[in-house]
Amino acid sequence: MFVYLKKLFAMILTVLLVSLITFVTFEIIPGSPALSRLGVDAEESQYEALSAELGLNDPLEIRLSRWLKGLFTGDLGISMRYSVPVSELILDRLPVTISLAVMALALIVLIGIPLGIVSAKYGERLPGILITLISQIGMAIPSFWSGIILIYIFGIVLRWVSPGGFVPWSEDAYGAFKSLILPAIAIALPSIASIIRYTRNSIMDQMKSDYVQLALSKGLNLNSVLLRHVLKNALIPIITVLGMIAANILGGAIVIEQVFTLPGVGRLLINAITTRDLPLVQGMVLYIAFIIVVINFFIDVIYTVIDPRIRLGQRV
Amino acid sequence: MKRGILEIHDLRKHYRLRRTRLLKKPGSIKALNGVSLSISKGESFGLVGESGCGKSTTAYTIVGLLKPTEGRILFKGDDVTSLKRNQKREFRKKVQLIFQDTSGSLNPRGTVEWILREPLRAMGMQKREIKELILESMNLVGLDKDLLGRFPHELSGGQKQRVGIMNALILNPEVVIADEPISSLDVSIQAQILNLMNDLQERLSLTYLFISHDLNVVHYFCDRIAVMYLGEIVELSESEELYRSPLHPYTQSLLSAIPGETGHKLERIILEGDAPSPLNPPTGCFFHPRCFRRMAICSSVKPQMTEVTKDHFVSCHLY
Amino acid sequence: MNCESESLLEIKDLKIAFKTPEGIFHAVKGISLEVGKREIVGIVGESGCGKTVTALSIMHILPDNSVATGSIDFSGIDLLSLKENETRETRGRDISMIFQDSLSSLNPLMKVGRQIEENLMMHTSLDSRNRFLEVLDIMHKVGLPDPEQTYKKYPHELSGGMRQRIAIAIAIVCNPDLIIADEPTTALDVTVQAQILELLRKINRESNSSIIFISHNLGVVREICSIVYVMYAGHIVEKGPVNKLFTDPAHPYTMGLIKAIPKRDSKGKELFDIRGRVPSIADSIPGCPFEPRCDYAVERCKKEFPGFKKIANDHEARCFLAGDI
Amino acid sequence: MNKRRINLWIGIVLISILLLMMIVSLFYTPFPVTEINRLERFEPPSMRHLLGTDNFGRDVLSRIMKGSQTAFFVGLVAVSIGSVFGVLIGAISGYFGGIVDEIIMRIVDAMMAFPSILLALMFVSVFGVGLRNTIIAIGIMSIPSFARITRSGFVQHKELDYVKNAKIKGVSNLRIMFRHILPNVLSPIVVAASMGFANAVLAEAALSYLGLGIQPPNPSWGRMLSESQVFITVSPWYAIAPGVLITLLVLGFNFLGDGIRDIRENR
Repeated sequence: MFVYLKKLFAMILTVLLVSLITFVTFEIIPGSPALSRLGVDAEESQYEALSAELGLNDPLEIRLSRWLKGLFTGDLGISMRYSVPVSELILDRLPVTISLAVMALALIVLIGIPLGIVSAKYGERLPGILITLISQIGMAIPSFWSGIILIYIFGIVLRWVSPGGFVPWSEDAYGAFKSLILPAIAIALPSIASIIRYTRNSIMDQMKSDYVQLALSKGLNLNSVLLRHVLKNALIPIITVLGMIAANILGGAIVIEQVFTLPGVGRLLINAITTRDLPLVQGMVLYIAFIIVVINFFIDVIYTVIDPRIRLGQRV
Repeated sequence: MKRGILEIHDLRKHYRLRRTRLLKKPGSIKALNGVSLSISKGESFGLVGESGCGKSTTAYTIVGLLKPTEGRILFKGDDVTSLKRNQKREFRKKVQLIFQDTSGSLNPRGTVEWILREPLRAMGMQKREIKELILESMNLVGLDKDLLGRFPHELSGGQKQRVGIMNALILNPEVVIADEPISSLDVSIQAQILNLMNDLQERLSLTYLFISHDLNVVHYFCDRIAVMYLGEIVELSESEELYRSPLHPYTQSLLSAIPGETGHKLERIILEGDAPSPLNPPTGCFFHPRCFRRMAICSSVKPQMTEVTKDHFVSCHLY
Repeated sequence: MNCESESLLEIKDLKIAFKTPEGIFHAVKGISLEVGKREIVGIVGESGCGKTVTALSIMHILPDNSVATGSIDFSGIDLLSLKENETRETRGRDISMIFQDSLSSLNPLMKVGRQIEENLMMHTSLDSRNRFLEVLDIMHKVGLPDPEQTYKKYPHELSGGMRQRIAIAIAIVCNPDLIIADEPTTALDVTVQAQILELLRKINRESNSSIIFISHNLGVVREICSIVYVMYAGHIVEKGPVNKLFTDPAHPYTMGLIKAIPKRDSKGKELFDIRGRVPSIADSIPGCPFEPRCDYAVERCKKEFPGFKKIANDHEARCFLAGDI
Repeated sequence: MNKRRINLWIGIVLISILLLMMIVSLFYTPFPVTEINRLERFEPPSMRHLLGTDNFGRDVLSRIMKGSQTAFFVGLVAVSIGSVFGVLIGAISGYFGGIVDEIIMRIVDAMMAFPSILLALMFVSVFGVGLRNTIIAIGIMSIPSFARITRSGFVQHKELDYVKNAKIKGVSNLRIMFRHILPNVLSPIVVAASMGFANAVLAEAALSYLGLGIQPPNPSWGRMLSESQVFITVSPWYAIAPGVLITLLVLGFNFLGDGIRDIRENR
């Protein structure tokens, strides 16, 4: 139990660290948020008033402690552009991004891992090499380009879906699915490709180990050796890769929401950056960091549960 | 004990483990539990024991790769654990180590010549001198100078160990610690290396601390032998004497377990179980759970080292 | 020992080659050997001489890039001519294998009891309850303390000796006719090695299984085997009863191996050593493979590799001078 | 040709072709890159314009060629930044261990867990857009992976006997780190550099696509894609060339990385 507490502590530490880094970087930006909100034509007195209201004139340590306090109470400040609390804006956009991420993850796991197993089974023979080659290409295609191509083919030429926009799940579940499936595919493609390669390499590595020989010498055939012995051993390193995949998916979502004009967190972020709505950027960076840290914490926990060799407390 | 060229006194090495429970004190691995020995100039001193008994830890601690938790290491009477920087360098030259794993101790990306040059350069030698010295020592260990440009993976096992030996000897040390120098070699090559080491000892008047798990080899090679069990020395004697009349039950079982020997009169003793973990060693005598002659006292009182016959020490309640 | 014992396994002119991008390598170059019922036969040789590959070929689990020719006759069936799936029934039931490194040869993520049970699942129709009992029984037999507790352990939680006992339990649980033990004690300490050797002797005595015992250590082989084959560079160079081989070796290589081991009386003398190095699989030697290292070699040895020369009824060696040195 | 070298050769061939195009573009492009020609807007590929023209009637081939300069430049500089700092940090962290290692690795882990594009976006949102900041952002975001690979090599190798051997011979720590260990752990770093180049090209394209990378009038493949998307109904072929080029360059460096790994592992 102590181990999990320690990991939890490390997780909180990471979030705090990220928070501090974002706070400090936004501290050193030239130009005041008050100024960017009012525009350069504003009166000196207006500027002073707003600065005071936003607490910009307070000393650094007070602003820092206020920031940290806000962090624990979930109060991330107010967006300059929308004049709405940041957390409200984010929560509003979150369902789109989360649906997108979950669909992409499902595609990655359901397509990537089985294909990886098949490709490992055929090893150096034609199907194996073919899958490897395709996955190599899949990793090289930028997701926003495949997004554009998908829009062109399915939206413009075939007219199966109407590109852009999002219908909430509660209104029209099928419509929501239709509006999300193409972007999910675009996000998933590179990750599918990389998980195929990881699975294949991991399995082929395991196939070289001695326990495979022992299993064969018991009279098991290759398929049951693969399923009963190799697969579980091979999946352990892949679990750690899932953390990376999670980051890839969120990164992919930021770009792809732009391509498909989906009203998600990614689009909000890009808008916030281009309009220099810094409290919003700050808040979203933290939010994404938090999500990813939590995912990694769970991956860590799964890891220790699955592998009996990892004695609690040991870092792998 | 008389003054030796290398002495160690009550050497201890404990490793602290990571804390795994909030309220429980983290345990520690007791790799060495007070090892004392004295090696005289010119002798071959053997250290025997099974895996994990602390033989290698002893070697690494002497050459300074590990810091002892407690204890003193004396080289010619000077404590080397508290040496200053430049004195340490002098000491380094004088006490060298031959590694067990022939391929692991040679840098895979260095040619034989580069590998041999590194220690000399670290000692601040000139290029010319270095070249001469290398050629000279290649000759000494019976290697062709054509091999200088080769990489370790292009050498055979025996050649690699010769390079390893030369690498240790090139600084002209007085004491050479050999950590299982032949156990990773093929049988037909082992004899070559043993002969070479014997030959070099005579020519360069070396003192050896020879570490091995093989009692036969140690008996053949060494003048005196110390037997280790779980971080302690349990018996210490002149080599012939130990072989003829082993006192400690552990030594007796070790001797009897040597496969294929028909010469000795000992009945085969099969011990129970494995060596216990140094994480939580047994109480009393560490050997008692496996001992075939254990008595009531053994589980509670730790035996002391006693001299049973002249120069034959044993730590056992039987004597 | 029964000298007239029937033969259980007969290998004739076995050759094994590996295809690699660097070319074709011949690991085993035409060996013949015989294992009688209830016999313990030793194969001795240094690293790379082809002993392990021979074992794998009997098990029919050689890597994909290898080709084995010749014949391996096991109770009247030629194993080499069978397809992979046809040998599966034999594997684990009639012939089983013990590997050198028990830490890497056991599946790290499976409870050791399950790994023993798996062999029963493959080859018997026992239900799970009976399988469990059988596993406990066999664990008890190989000297594992507290079988019910040990059943639930993972390999990394056991000591080297215990793991090797598990490996032995896996090998004997289906009561095979032949057990191939590939360096089963090399990774173990001397005192534990003695325990394992004792256990193997007991198994041989009680369950009538024949054992092929592969080792580089002559002493160990002397402990346990009755007939010994000495391998060098992919060939068998000498074959004979263990005691004759030790007291009166006929091949210069065997002689050298025996003389090179320090013994009780060798103290203070220079050890005999075999000069040169062990040939690698890539070397090709036209004549006798041992000729470059042999003290007795004559001109003829450079060109010609002699066949077996009989020294006694059951003792032969591949050397022109066998019996005369 | 050796079967094991096939990846390497595919990589070398792809990169060479693109490199050649880049070098040619330094001296010659079919049309001036910024020449606007209202009469020739959205032309499909023809003998005059091999890859057609864009919304300003500019020659797509010429712009693609010029864009390759950006891609190579960004990749090279970003990978240099990432590898130099990453290797240095990883070497210190792995070799000395202890509390320094703990702190460095905490930060590296935190950075690794982030979508790298987010890090880059954060950077440009703070320091502004443009070529220089794009390169620095991409360089910084690739530091953690170099640091981690280097560290794991050092952690593994510092326990090996050859390092112990060097220590007891009195070789200095600095020399052990960079002359003894580094050459032995270099191959995964070289592989990572090749893959890092590919990632840098992808990241630059993504940033420029979002309008937060390379700014006009500098041509960038990512930017061309975002322009083409606007006019995709009018001129779908415009979207093909920049995408294919990005893919080929990334593919080339991925193959190169795999090829290097194949050779080093089978030694």
